[in-house]
Amino acid sequence: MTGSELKWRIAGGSGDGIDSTSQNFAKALMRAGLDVFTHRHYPSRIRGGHTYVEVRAQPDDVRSRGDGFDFLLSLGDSFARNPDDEAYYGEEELKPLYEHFDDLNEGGVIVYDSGLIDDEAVEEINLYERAEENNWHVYPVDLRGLAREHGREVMRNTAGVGVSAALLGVDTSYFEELMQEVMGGDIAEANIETLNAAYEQAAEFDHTHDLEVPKGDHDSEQALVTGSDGIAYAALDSGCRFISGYPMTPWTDVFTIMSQNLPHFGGIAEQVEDEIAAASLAIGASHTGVKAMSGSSGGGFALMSEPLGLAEMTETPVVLIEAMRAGPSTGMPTKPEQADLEHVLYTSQGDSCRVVFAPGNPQEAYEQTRKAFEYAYDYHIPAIVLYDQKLGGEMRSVPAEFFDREPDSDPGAVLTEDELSEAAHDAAGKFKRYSHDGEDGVVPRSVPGQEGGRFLATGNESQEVGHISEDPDNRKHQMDRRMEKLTSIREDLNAGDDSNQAFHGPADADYGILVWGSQQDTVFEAVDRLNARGSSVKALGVSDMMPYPESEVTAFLESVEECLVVEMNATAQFRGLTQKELGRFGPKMTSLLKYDGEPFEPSEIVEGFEATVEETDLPGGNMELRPAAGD
Amino acid sequence: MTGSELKWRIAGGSGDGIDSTSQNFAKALMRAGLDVFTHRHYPSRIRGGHTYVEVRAQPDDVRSRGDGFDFLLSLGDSFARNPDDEAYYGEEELKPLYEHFDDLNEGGVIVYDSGLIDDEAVEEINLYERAEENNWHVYPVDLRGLAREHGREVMRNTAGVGVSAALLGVDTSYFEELMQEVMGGDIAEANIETLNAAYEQAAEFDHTHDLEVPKGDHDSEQALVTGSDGIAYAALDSGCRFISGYPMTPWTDVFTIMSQNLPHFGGIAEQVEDEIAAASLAIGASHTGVKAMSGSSGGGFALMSEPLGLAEMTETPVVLIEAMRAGPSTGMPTKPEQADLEHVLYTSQGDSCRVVFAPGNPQEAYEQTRKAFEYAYDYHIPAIVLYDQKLGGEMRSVPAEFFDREPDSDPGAVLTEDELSEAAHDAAGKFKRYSHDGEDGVVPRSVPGQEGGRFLATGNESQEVGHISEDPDNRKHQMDRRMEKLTSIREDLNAGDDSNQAFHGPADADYGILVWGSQQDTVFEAVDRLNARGSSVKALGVSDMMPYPESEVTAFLESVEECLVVEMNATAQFRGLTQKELGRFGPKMTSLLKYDGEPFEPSEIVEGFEATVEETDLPGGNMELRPAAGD
Amino acid sequence: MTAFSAIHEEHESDKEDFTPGVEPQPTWCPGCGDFAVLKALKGAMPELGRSPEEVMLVTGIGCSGKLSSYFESYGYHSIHGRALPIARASKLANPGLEVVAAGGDGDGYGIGANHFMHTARENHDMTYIVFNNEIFGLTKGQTSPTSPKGHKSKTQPSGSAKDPVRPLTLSLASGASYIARTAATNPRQAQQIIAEAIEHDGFAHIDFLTQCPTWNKDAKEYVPYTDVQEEYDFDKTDRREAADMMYEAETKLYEGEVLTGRFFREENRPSYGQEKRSTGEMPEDPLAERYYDDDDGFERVADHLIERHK
Amino acid sequence: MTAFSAIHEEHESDKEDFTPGVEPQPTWCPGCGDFAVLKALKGAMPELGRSPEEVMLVTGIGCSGKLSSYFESYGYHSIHGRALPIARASKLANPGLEVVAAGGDGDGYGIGANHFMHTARENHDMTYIVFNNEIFGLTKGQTSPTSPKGHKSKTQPSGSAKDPVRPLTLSLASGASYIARTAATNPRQAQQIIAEAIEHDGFAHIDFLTQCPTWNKDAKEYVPYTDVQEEYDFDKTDRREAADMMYEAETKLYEGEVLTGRFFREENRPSYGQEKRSTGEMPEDPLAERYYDDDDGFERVADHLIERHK
Ligand SMILES: Cc1ncc(C[n+]2csc(CCOP(=O)(O)OP(=O)(O)O)c2C)c(N)n1
Ligand SMILES: Cc1ncc(C[n+]2csc(CCOP(=O)(O)OP(=O)(O)O)c2C)c(N)n1
Ligand code: SF4
Ligand code: SF4
Ligand SMILES: [Mg+2]
Ligand SMILES: [Mg+2]
Repeated sequence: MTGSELKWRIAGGSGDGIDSTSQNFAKALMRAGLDVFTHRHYPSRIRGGHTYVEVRAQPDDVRSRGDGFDFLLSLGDSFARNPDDEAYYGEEELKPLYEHFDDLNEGGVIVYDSGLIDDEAVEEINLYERAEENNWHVYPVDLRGLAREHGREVMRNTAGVGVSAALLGVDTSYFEELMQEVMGGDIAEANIETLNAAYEQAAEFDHTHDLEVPKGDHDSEQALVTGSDGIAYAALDSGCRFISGYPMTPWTDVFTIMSQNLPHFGGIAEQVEDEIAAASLAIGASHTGVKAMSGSSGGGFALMSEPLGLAEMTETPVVLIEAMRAGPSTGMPTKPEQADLEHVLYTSQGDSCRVVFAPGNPQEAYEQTRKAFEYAYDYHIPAIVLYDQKLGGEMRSVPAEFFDREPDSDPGAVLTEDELSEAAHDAAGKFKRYSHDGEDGVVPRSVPGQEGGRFLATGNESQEVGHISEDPDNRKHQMDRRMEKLTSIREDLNAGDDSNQAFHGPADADYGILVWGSQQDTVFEAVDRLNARGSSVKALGVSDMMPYPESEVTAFLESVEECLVVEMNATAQFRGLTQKELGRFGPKMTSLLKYDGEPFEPSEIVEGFEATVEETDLPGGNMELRPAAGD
Repeated sequence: MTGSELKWRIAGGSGDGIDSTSQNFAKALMRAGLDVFTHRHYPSRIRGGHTYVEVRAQPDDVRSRGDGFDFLLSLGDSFARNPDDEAYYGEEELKPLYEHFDDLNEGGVIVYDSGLIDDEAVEEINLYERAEENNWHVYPVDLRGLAREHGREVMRNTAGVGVSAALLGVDTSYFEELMQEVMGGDIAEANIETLNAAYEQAAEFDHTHDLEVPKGDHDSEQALVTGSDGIAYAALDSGCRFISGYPMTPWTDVFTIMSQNLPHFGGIAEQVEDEIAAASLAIGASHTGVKAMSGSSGGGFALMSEPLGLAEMTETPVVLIEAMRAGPSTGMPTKPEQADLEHVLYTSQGDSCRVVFAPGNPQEAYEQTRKAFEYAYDYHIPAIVLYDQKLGGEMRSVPAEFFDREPDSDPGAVLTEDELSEAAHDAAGKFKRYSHDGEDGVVPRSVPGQEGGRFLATGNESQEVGHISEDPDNRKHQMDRRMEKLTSIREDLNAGDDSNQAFHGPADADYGILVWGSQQDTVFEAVDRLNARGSSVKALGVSDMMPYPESEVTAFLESVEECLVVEMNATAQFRGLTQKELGRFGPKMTSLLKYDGEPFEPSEIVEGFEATVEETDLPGGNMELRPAAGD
Repeated sequence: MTAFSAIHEEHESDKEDFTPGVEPQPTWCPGCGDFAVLKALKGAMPELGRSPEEVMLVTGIGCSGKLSSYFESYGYHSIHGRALPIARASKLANPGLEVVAAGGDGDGYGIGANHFMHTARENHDMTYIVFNNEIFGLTKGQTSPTSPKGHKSKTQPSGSAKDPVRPLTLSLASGASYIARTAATNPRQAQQIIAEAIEHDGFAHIDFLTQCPTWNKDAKEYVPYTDVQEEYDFDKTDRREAADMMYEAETKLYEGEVLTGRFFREENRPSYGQEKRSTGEMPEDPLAERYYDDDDGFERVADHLIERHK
Repeated sequence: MTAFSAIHEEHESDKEDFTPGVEPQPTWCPGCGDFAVLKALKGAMPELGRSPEEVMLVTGIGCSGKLSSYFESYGYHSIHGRALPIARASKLANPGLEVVAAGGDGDGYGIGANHFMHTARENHDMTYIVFNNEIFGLTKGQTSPTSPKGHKSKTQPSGSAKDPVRPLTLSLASGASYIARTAATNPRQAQQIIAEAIEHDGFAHIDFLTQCPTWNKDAKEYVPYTDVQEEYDFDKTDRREAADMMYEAETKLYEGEVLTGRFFREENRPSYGQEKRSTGEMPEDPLAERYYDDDDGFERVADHLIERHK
C-alpha cells in the first residue's frame, strides 16, 4: 500500500446519496491536484438495492478503475427495510458491507455506519474474522448519530466523507467549498457542520492503517466529465439544436443533458411517444435543415431500425447515439456490455451505409461525436456513436481547456438559393437532389422552403429528382453513388492526422492486443504493466467500426506474432468484424471475453495475456478465452 | 434453337391476368411431361405497369430461368390509359412489347395483340426492323377481337395461349382440362371456346419459325410449387397452427397461404396492427404451448427486432420468416435481393442466439422450414427462414411424392405434468425452467395451465426460476447455457446425413463457386456449362447461416485454388460472413455481385467466372467484381 | 384427462398462494402505490376461485412491470409496451387461461398505446391494469403521457407543453367493454374492481392510480377520492353518459379531485374469441391442448393441398 | 433577407404549379378515389396563396402514400405509418412551412395509430389527410382497421371478426382540434375542407373516403353522401355534440349511409408550437434559419457548461 494511488469506495442503498457524495469526493481530490476516475455500480431499481461508486485517484494519468480497492465507506442500505408489510428484505441492509469483502485489497480500511449496522449483524457476517485474515483496518462510526446531531439523518454520507478525510489526510476545505457551491444556504451549513464533526471525531482515532491520499499537482485546471458529457457537449458544439428521444438507461444521460441545455442554446428537445418516433423526428428535423440527433439503448435502438434505413436511403443526415448495456433483450439494464456492435452495424434491411464510431474515453467521445456530425452532414449519411454504460457513466478528470472549442454552425452539403438556381433541374423544374454525378457520392441538398429546391425524398429507390424508379441501371448508379460515400469517408479519415485509432505501447513489440470502446484504457494500463514486467506488448484501440480502418489494423496485425482481442461480449463481435473485413489473421487472434456485467480490470487483461501467450491457465473468474480461428 | 427447351414469356399490364395465365401455361407443360420453372417480374403497382412471367420448360432438371427467352406473347398494357383526366401514360401501353426486345433470343417468336396495339404504334418502336436484325418471327393477332367474339374481352390472355399452343405444337387438351378445373361453368366454357378459336386461327398461319415445345415424360406425378408454398406447407406439416402477421411484399404470399389454410387445419391466423405485434403474438402463442410463426419482409422484419431478442432471452421457440426484397428501406419492393443477411443475423441488441437457414429452392424451403421448427421447439430458440422475392415467387415442378410427409405434432422440449412433478423447483414451488444444468443448453419447459410448472419468463437476465438476477456468476452460466444451444445445433446438423449445404460439380475441380439462397440453382446450371466447356469448377450452395457450417465450407475452400462468391447485394455479405467465421481464405475469394433488382442469369455467372479465373473483362451489364480480400 | 389440470378445476386458494416465497421481495420504494395493485390482485384471485397456475400474467417494463415478479403465477415480464399482444395470443392459444396484462402509463398509453387501442377494439377477453402514476418511474422521473401539462422533469425543465392523454375516453373510443378507474389509496374498491374486471367477458381496462412518492406524487394526492357510483348519477351502460363521466373524471384529476369507480360496461358484446369462433376461424377446443392430446391426428398437407398443384 | 424565400411571400399560384411535368403520371387504378385527394389538394393550395416550395408534404406507404409523387412540392415519401413524426419535426424545425401529412387507413389508423394519437394530443399545427378506402390497397386487398366487420379478404377468408376503428371518435378522444370527413365523390366539399384544415392553427384531421374499385368499393358506394352541416342540427364546437355526430357517422358508414362534413373545431386551443414557445422550450424564430443566417453566432459549451465540472 503506497501513497501513489487511492481507491476509495462508497457503498449504500439506491437513494442513500451515493452518486452525489462520490461526485463531490472525486471533485475534491481533483481540485487537490489529483487525476481521478470513478466507477459506478447500481441495480435496476429506484430505492434500496445495493449500489456503490469507486473513486480512484493518482497524481497523473488514471486510465481505469484499477484492481480491487483500498478504502470502503459503507453506509449500509437504509432503504432495505420497506415499511410496507408486503416487503421485507432479509439482510439486504448489510450488502453494502459484506458484498465488498472480495474486492477489498489487503491492508485496506473499512468504515461503516454503526448507527445502522449493529454488532450482531457485524458478527453474522464475520467481519472481524475476515478483517484479521486480510489485515483490514475496521472503524465503526455512528454516522447516523453524527448526522442527526449536527445536521439531518440523510447527511450520513457527509459524515462518512468527514471520517474518510480524517483517515486519509484530505483537507476538508475542498469539501466545504463544494458544499457551498452545490447546496448553498442552510443545507450547506448543516453538511459542513456534520463534515467537520465527523472529521474531528475520526482524527482522534487510533490510526492503525498506513493508507493515505497521494499528492498531486495539475498543470492546468481540470474538469470532471463522463462519456455522456463528452457526447452531449460535442453535439452542442457541433451546432446540434434538435434532439428527439425517449428515456432508456444508459442513453438517458445524454438525452437529459441535451434536454436541459438545448432551450438555453436556442434549440429544441422533444420527448416523444417511442423510439420509432424519436428517430423519425430527428430525420424530419434534419431534412428540414436543422442539425439533429436521437439515440437510445438496447430495445429502443432496435425500434429505430426501420427509420435508420430510411435515413440511409433518403440520404438524410442524422446522428444517432447507442448506449450499450448487457443484453439480449432487457438483459441487465444497468450493466455494461459491448454486444450491440453487430446490431448497430447491420440492423435495417439492405446493405448498410452508415458511419459507426466507438470512442474509448470521454475525450474520444467528444472528438468522435464531432466527427459524426461532420460526416453525417457533409455526406448525408447516418452516423452512429456507439458506447456503453461504463463509458457513459464513469467520470474522469480532463484538462478544462480540452473543451475550448469553436462551435460549428455549418449545415454541411447544402446549396444556397443562389446556388440552386444554377443547379441541375428536370424539365418540370424539380431539383436533381439525387443526381447521378455526385462528388465522392454526395449531391449537395436543398432544404424545404428554399426557392428552386423542391424534390422528393423517398425510401424507395429513386431517380435523380426523387421519383420512384425500378430501372436497373438507375439502381446500380444510385447504389454505387451511395456506397461510394463510405469509401470517401474512409479516405478522409485516413488523410486526417488525428486517427480515431489509439495506439499504446512500444512500436516494435512482439505481441498485440486489439481492443475497442470502453475497455481501451483498461487495456492500455495492462499494457504498461506487462511491459514493466518484461513482456513485449502493444495495443491498438479501434474506434472506426464503419468504415473499418483496414490499413491501420492490417499494419498492426502484420507487425505482431500473436494478438489478443479484448471485448465485453460472448461472441467476439469485434474480432469477427476484423476477420470479416480483412479476410485473414484469424489464426493470429485469440479472444479474451467477459460478459457477466462487470468490465475488465487491468489485472484480468494481464492474466488473459499470460494465458494466451505464455499458455498459463486462466485463473478462474468469469473470463473466457476463445482460441484463434482456423486452428 | 433446338427442341430441348422452351422459354415462353407472357407480358402485359398488372391486372391483365398475366399470373394466372402463366401458371396455367406452366401447369399444362408440366402435365405434358416437362419440368417447368417460372420467373415473375412485376412493378410495385396495382393496375397497369409492365409485368411479365416467363415459363421455361425442359424434359428434365430445369434449374433457373436460363438466359434470354424464345417466345413472347405480348398483350400490351390494357390498363395503361387511365380514364381519369389526371393521368395519361404516354406509350406505357407498348412497354409489354418493346421492353422485351433486349432479351429475346435470335430466331425468337413474337405474338402481339393487334387489337390493342395498332400498326402506327408498332412502327414507332421499329418492331419489324428489330425483327429483321434478330431473325424474329412476328405474328400480330387480334386477340381482343377473338376474345370479344368467342368469350369476353378479358379473355385476351386465353386467346394468346391458344395462339401460343398452335405455334408451338402444344396439345390444347391440357389447357381445356385446367380451365375446367380452375374456373368451371360458363367461364370455363367461354375460355375454352376462345382458346380453340385462337388455336385454329393460328394453326392456319404460315409458320416461319422452327421453335417448338420439347417432349418430356415424368416418372411420377409432378406438383407446381413456389418457394412460398414450400415454406408454408412445411410449417403446416410441422404442426404450426398459429400465425400472426401483417402484409408485406413478398412475405404476404406465405402469410396468405397460411391464413387461408389454417382454419381448415384447426389453427388460428391473426392479421394484426403491425409487425411488432405480429412477432409478439407468435411469441405469446408459442409460450402458451402452440407451435407458432410470424414473418415479414424489409421494414416489417426490422420492427420485429426487439421481440426477436425477447424470444432469445426468454428462450421462447418461434419461427420467423424473412422474405428479402431490394433495400435499403422501401427500396424496390417487388425486386429480389440478398441484402438482409446481416440484418437477420444480428438485429436486436446483445449477442445473437438464433438459427438462420437460407434455402435454395422450393424443396430446400420445405426441408429447412421443417428443420427450423424442429430446432426452434427442441432448443427453445428463434429460427429464421431467410429467402427472397425470387425464390418465394418462382414456380417449379417437383415430384408430388416429395410432399408425402408425416406431420409433426410434437411440441418439442416440454414436460408433462407427471414429469413436472419430478422436476426441480425452488423452495416456493416455482419450476426451475431456467435451471443451470440444461442438456445441450436446453431445459425442457412447462406450459401455462400445467400444474406444477409455474415460472417467470423475462427479458431480463434471470436465475433458475426466472426471477431477475444481476449476479455475475449466474449471468455467465445462463449466457453460456444459451449459447451452448448453437454449438449443439451445429453438431446435430453435422451429424445428420442430409446436410443443408448442396454440392454440385466434380469433387476434384480446381475452382470453386460459393453461393447461397435463391441464386444457388442458377450457379449449378452455370457450373454444368463451365465444365461442359472444359473448365474445372464445382459449387457449394450454403444454407446454414447460423450456426455456420464451418467444416463443410472450410473443406470446400481448402480444396480449391480460387473461389468465386456469388450473391445479390452490394457489400458481399455472405463472403463477409464466411471470412468472419473462418478468419482466413480472404485471399482466395472474389465476389461476383449484382444488386440492380434482377437475379443472375447462368450466362452471367459464366462470364463472372471467366473474368475472375481467366481474367477476362466483365462484359458490361450491372455486375460487379469485388477482388479478394487482403490482396 | 387434460394436459392442463390447473385449468377449470374448482380451487380453494388464498392470498398466500399468490405470494412467492422469501425471494424475491418487492423492490418498489417505500410508499409506492404499486404495492396496492399487487395486494388487490392477490385478493381478487382467490375470491374468484382461481389458482396460480391457471393465471397468465403478462407485464411490460417499468416499476409496474415488476408485478409479475412478485405475484405467483405463470408470468411473462415482456418488453416495454408489448404486454398486450403477448397476452392476447396466450388467450387465443389457450382460452382456458385467466389472462391478465399489466404495465405503466408510459408502457400502455405511450409506447404501447397502439396495441391498447387495437386490443380494446378487438375486445379480447382479458384484464388490463395500467399503473397510472403519471410519471416514468423506472427511468427516474420523466414526463409520461399522463403527466399534467406544465409538469416539470429532467427532460422538460420548463414544464411539459403537452395535454395529457385521456385514458378512459381513449379506451371507450377504442372499444373496451369494461372501463374503470381505481386508486392505490382505495384498496377495497381496487380489489372489487379487479375481481369484476376478471369476471367480465371481454376487454376490461382498469386505470389504477398508483402514487410514485419518489418522483411524482404522494398517496395523499389521491385522497380524498370520490366513488362515481355514489356521488354521480349516470348510467355506466350508456356510452354517452359514460363518456361524459370519463371526461369529467379525467379533467378533475388534474384539478386535484379524484373520481374513481366503474365508468363503462357493455355486457352483450361478444369477445374476440367468440367472434372468431363464430366465423369459423378459431377452433372450438383450446388450440394448445391439441399438442398434448395423443389422439389428435394432425392434418397433412399431402392430403389436403397438393392436389391443386398437380 | 431570408434563406427560405419561398416562405411567407405572397404567391400567385395555380393548380398547374402543383402538378409535376409529364412524369411521373399517377399509377393509381382507373376509378381510384386517390385521384380526388390529389385534385382537392392541388385546388386548395392556390386558393390559400401557397406556393409549391413552401409546402412540405409527408406521406406514408400505400397507394395513398404516392400522393407526394404526384403533387409538386417538397415531398417526403417516408415509411409505413411514420409520416406524422417526420412531419411534426419539420414543423418544429421550420414553422414557416405549410406541413401536410397523408397516408392510408392502414398507415394511419393501423400501424401508425400511436403517432396519430400523440400528434393529435400535442395539437401540432398541421394537416393530416387519411385516405380511407377501408382496405390495404397497395398490398392487394387485405382487411384494414376500417374494413367492415365480416369483410372477407385473402387473409380473413371467412370474414373479419373485428369491429372497425372509429377514426373520428378516436381523433376527438386524442385531442385533434379540427376533424372532418369528406369523400372522393364530393370534390367541392373535399377541396373546401382541405383548405379549411390547412388554415386551421392546430392539428387538423381529415378522414377522406377514397373508394378502391380494385379491391373493395366502387365510387357509387360513397354516394349519396349527406353533408352533416346541412342535414343535422349539431354544434361542431361542442365536444359532446360533435362526439355524438361522429359516432353516428361512423356507424352509418357501414350501413351504407355516407355522412360527411365538418365534425369538430376547437378554435382557441393553442398549437403545440405556441405551447412550447410559451414554456421557453422553443425559440421564437424558426430554428432552421439559424443555420443559414451568417450573423447567428452559435453558443459554445466552453462558455456555458464547463464551469460546473471544475
Ligand atoms: C423500447 C424501450 N424503450 C425504453 C425503455 C426504458 N424504459 C423502461 S421503463 C420506462 C418507462 C416507465 O414508465 P411507466 O411505463 O409509466 O412505468 P412505471 O415505471 O412508472 O411503472 C422506460 C422508458 C425500454 N425498456 N424499452
Ligand atoms: C413496416 C411495413 N409493414 C408493411 C408494409 C407493407 N405495406 C405497404 S402499404 C401497406 C398497407 C396499405 O394500406 P393503407 O395504408 O390503407 O394504404 P392504401 O394502399 O390503401 O392507400 C402495407 C401493409 C410496409 N411497407 N412497411
Ligand atoms: S420510482 Fe415510483 S413507481 Fe417506481 S417503485 Fe419507486 S415509488 Fe414506485
Ligand atoms: S389498389 Fe385501390 S387504392 Fe390502390 S390505386 Fe388501385 S384502386 Fe386505388
Ligand atoms: Mg408510470
Ligand atoms: Mg387503405
